Amino acid sequence: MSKKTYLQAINEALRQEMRRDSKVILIGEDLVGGHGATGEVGGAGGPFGQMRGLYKEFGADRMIDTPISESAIIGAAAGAALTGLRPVAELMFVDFVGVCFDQIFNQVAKFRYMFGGNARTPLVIRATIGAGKRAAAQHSQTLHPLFTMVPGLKVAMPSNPYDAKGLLIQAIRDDDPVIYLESKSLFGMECEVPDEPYRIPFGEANILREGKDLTIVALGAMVPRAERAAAELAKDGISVEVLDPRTTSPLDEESILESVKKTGRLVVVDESPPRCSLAADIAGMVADKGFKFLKAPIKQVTCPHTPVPFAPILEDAYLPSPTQIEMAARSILD
Amino acid sequence: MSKKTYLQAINEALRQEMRRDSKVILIGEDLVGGHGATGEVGGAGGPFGQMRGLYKEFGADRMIDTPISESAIIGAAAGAALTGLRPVAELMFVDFVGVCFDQIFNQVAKFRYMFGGNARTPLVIRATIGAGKRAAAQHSQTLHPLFTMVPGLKVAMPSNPYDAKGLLIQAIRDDDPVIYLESKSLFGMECEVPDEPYRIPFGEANILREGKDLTIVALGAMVPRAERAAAELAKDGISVEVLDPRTTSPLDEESILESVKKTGRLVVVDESPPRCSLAADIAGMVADKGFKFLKAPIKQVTCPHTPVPFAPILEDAYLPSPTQIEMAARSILD
Amino acid sequence: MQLSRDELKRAYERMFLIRVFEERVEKEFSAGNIPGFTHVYLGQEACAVGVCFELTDEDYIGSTHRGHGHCIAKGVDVEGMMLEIMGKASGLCGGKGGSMHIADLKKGMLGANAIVGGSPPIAVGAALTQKLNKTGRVAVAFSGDGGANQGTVFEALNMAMVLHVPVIFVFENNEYGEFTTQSYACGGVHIADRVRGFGMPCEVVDGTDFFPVREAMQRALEHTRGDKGPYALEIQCKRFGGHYVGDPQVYRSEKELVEARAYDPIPRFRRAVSEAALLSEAEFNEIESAVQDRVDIAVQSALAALAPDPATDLTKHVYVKYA
Amino acid sequence: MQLSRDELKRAYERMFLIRVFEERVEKEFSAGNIPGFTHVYLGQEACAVGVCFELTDEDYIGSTHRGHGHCIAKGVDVEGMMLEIMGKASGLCGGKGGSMHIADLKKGMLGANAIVGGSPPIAVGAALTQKLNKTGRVAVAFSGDGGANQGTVFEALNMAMVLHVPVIFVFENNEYGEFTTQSYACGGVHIADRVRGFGMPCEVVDGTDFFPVREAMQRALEHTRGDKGPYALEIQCKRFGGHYVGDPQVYRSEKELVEARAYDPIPRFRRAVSEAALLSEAEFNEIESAVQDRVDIAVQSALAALAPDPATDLTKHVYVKYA
Ligand SMILES: Cc1ncc(C[n+]2csc(CCOP(=O)(O)OP(=O)(O)O)c2C)c(N)n1
Ligand SMILES: Cc1ncc(C[n+]2csc(CCOP(=O)(O)OP(=O)(O)O)c2C)c(N)n1
Ligand SMILES: [Mg+2]
Ligand SMILES: [Mg+2]
Repeated sequence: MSKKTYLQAINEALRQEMRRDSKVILIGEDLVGGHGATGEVGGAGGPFGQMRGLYKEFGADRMIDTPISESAIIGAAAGAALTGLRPVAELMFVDFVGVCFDQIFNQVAKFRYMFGGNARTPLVIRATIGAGKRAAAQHSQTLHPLFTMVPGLKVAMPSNPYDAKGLLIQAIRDDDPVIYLESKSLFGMECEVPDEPYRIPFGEANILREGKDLTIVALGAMVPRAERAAAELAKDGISVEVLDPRTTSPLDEESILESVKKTGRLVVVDESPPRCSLAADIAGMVADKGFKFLKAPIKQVTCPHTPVPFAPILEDAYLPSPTQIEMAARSILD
Repeated sequence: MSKKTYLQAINEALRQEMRRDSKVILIGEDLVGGHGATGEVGGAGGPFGQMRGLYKEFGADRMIDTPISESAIIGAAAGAALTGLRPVAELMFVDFVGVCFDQIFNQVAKFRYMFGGNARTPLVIRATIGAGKRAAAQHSQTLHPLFTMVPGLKVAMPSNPYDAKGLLIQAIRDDDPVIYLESKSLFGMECEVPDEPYRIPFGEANILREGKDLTIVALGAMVPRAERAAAELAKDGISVEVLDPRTTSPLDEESILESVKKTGRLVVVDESPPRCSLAADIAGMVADKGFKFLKAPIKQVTCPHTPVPFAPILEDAYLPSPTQIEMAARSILD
Repeated sequence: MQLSRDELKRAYERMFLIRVFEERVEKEFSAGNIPGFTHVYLGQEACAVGVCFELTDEDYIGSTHRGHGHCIAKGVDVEGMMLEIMGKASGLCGGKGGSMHIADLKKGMLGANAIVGGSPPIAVGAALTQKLNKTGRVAVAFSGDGGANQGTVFEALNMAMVLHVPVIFVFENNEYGEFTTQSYACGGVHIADRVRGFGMPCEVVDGTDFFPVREAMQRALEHTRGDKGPYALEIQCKRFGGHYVGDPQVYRSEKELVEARAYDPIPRFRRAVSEAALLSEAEFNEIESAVQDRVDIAVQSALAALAPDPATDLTKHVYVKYA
Repeated sequence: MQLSRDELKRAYERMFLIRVFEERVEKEFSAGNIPGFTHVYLGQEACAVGVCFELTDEDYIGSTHRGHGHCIAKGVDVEGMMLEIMGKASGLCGGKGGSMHIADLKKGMLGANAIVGGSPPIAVGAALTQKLNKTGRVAVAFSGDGGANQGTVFEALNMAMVLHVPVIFVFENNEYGEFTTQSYACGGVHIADRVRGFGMPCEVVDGTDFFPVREAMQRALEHTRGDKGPYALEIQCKRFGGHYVGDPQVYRSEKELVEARAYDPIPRFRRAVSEAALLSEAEFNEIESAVQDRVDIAVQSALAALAPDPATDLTKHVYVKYA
């Protein structure tokens, strides 16, 4: 056990799984870097550093740098998974999903069903998500709803280094295709992370804070914001439960309902525009299965129905803030 | 005024708009058909017949057949729209969106915002949707949530021939990018349709049946099913309001809330898997803004969280049936 | 020809099996026994059989919406296929896939694919597995001439070159993508030219004759198995019928349709082999009647078989395990 | 050279303006005045200026993530650009786009594009408008060597051929896509070969010299404006710096970085023009100091300018009208 950043936790999970199972390979753009050039090969460790040191240990056979061809990357990873490897493919930014979405939603997600249960596609697609880096409309999206809606995919969205490692190891050992979303804004976050490999099962929420007056459900980079709002509310004696589902598909409906049963009030925080969002998804689920527990309207705190703006002041206003979360909570407390 | 099918209504809208405005062009695969071949050019009128007779009248300059290259189709249409034309692009099946999603969600949807309001992209993307044709997992999806979630897009989903014509004309005259979704299973549906051009404004729901005990919201091919359920319930003296939002973005929240205010009970029917669906979206919205009107849980009747199966008996079970809708309604009536 | 009598028999049997199977699919479709959209392989039999002739069950193919011929050529059981195409529970995919999604992983058949251009990237991945596991096996990616315009296919070509994997791209140029000709939709003259632009060798082959297809494929296999990287074939052939079963084909003249039949690979094979006195008329007839019987049995069995049960089958097999 | 003195001045001014602008962007980025990711065009100035030299405001270009040079070459105002890159309300896109999304439709600049391969299909559409409206204008699609592996780009090439539209594809081969070389990522040797595979003429041009670029572009324009269909250029050039501003470039040796500078298009131009005695040292110096002033003013103005106001600007301009 030692303090590790979110980035280090990802790196460690990749390294340990690659050591454990020679079928695990990485494929994507500039995972290695420097092929054909005059300097160091593999020095950068990937565009954000998640692959630091891996090339030295695993070499070019298992760390596959590709052309800028996302459809071929995901398709090749899918075909490799279908025939016995356990590829971990990377989309440098989740925003690039648009050029390869067919391979994700029509191919890999549907193989097992279309082929009558005869296929197994143990594929992980890692992608970075989230705003806050002033990277503007095409490099700042979160897009988990896009994957959550697709039957056949699982979707993990770690909110801290501990979960980052445990969910990634689970994703790699999982026999179904998993979308693993890394929040760029959390890369530097630190916490205690066990040195040995461990898995966090999918579909099991994490209760970060117990409370009895109100439930806040948040995912990924919204979790620390929800916690800040909860801390603020606590100053006024309001007891808030903060719940992180950790995976959006499967979703731990039970824990959410359990919490709402206790508190009767729900705020869902989602880093995405509001329409057909995960916030709506959870609110809709609770409005059915948890209706009898509800003492107040369910509030959704999301980004606005706009692309992500570039200017820092606009981008800061774009993201759900602790204050907005707090206000939403107060609006449904008597 | 005369009886027209849904298909004829689409055809008439295209024809009338192409006559009215020479900037309107159609672009897609096999809209014409027969280029380079030995038989009749333009004889088929498109894979489903929506373009019947148009080639004769408008010729190859305005009816542009393309290679099987959806990214280039949507991209070219976007570029043409950005520079002064009003293209209507076709995706033969909405399922093909995966190979061109980038051009839709990162390009055309975001131009106006990214460019600070300096762009106008009057583009319509027509696509056929829906299950029931035994076309299996990659030719039967509905996918309106995929577009609804994207800021910058508008989404229309006509449920009858009258709406099909009025919404398509609005889509073509609209200055924003519009996704216009044609339900394959409604192509043969007939009703009275005015001969002259008319528009149906976006964001205005259609109340197909007034009622006071319960509201059913349904879209596209689910509307006739909701009506059948309502008729069945009426036999037991249950008064059901059936509401068709007609467009999912913008969504006529007001009419939905108005109706729920009156009935206190809501069932949302959606031809899509449940997660991050439009059903969830509407349920979530009402669980916030209409909470005080609600007398019972909000029920969502959707397809299961599976791809669309091929076997007729499975596909029939896949789609929300009038009986399922009726049962959902009964489950929240005392 | 350099083929043994057994090999010649096998080649003819496979081609004839495709022919009879597909004609029967048309018939059963018209009779209402086959739901949905179906694309048959009539006229192209020599392509699939020539390409798959030397492949084993451990070699992989990725197919297209027009996949029945590829399946049969790869040795997939026609009864399982007919069951699947009719949507029966005991079909190859439990009735969930249908004509456009037939797959048989045990036979190395990675699936028909209803998305044009969907298979080639996947085949590159199957080839990557062979490379990393040093199996000496290959993957074959089938595309049509229409598919040769889809971006995913170009990406797959380039990716295959960069990763240096044992994949063979087969472009079946039957002159049509749906209702539009290859000459209209394809910038440049030959698909082969664009393939070569990626530095990949590509042969243009007459696909109405089994022998040149098989020979080109032997060169392709020698190349890829010799770790020389990917290889491609543009196989020119004729689509006898419409794009889908039921297509009225207003875009093709009667004359063209008749002329296409002159390129029938099946009588051509029979004639050549007969003239060389390698197989007798009796032997051919025996193959044909055995094939007819097999297809008859497949159809009888499929017609009698049970449909899946929504209560148990609808939501099964979405995941291996969903928490 | 066949250029007037005024034209030579304009060419030098544009190239030098890009140089000074980009060096200043690096500086302001390091000073924390430019947020986000920024890719500069240093070393490639002759490409953009040569390509855009004869274009008017009614001709269109579609650009890439490395778009500042294309903007300036197309005549976009550097003050509006600097304002945008700094995220100011009065920037070209109201501060909403930033470096990776600068657009100026009035100047025929259809936008930088942060999706590799995003622009070429759009440029085909802009060319389609020119064809249908018979304007005699063209569209230019810029891509990098890395972008030349993206499926959308191949589709655009083929679509342009099939639709026979006046579009010119410009591939700026600066030898790198991010940290990976073109020689690794690109099956085949020349991008030009794959372009020609679509039947499109493609010239390979030295992009470290303004003159051959401009001449190739004149041939391209003659071709496309003469309704002979699309045309392409593979322009070979050097990326002086990292992929993005701040890239430590561990993958490039010091030696390579030094050698790249030997291909600097700006002194090369100045030397050639001076030797031919077409412009004097004084004239060059005058241009340079005017450019320096312009960039200084742009930066001063941008630093002083107001940021957008979230209350009014955050949700504005998503739609023309949203019911
Ligand atoms: C991405 C995509 N676009 C369009 C279609 C519709 N479609 C199905 S088959 C076909 C024609 C394919 O032509 P080709 O590749 O030549 O194959 P062939 O039918 O001749 O075997 C088209 C356009 C599709 N299935 N997928
Ligand atoms: C679809 C997509 N994939 C990957 C990226 C990340 N990315 C941004 S620039 C770049 C390299 C582009 O190389 P090239 O086309 O040669 O342009 P250059 O940077 O050399 O100007 C990559 C991989 C992206 N922006 N979009
Ligand atoms: Mg074809
Ligand atoms: Mg480059």
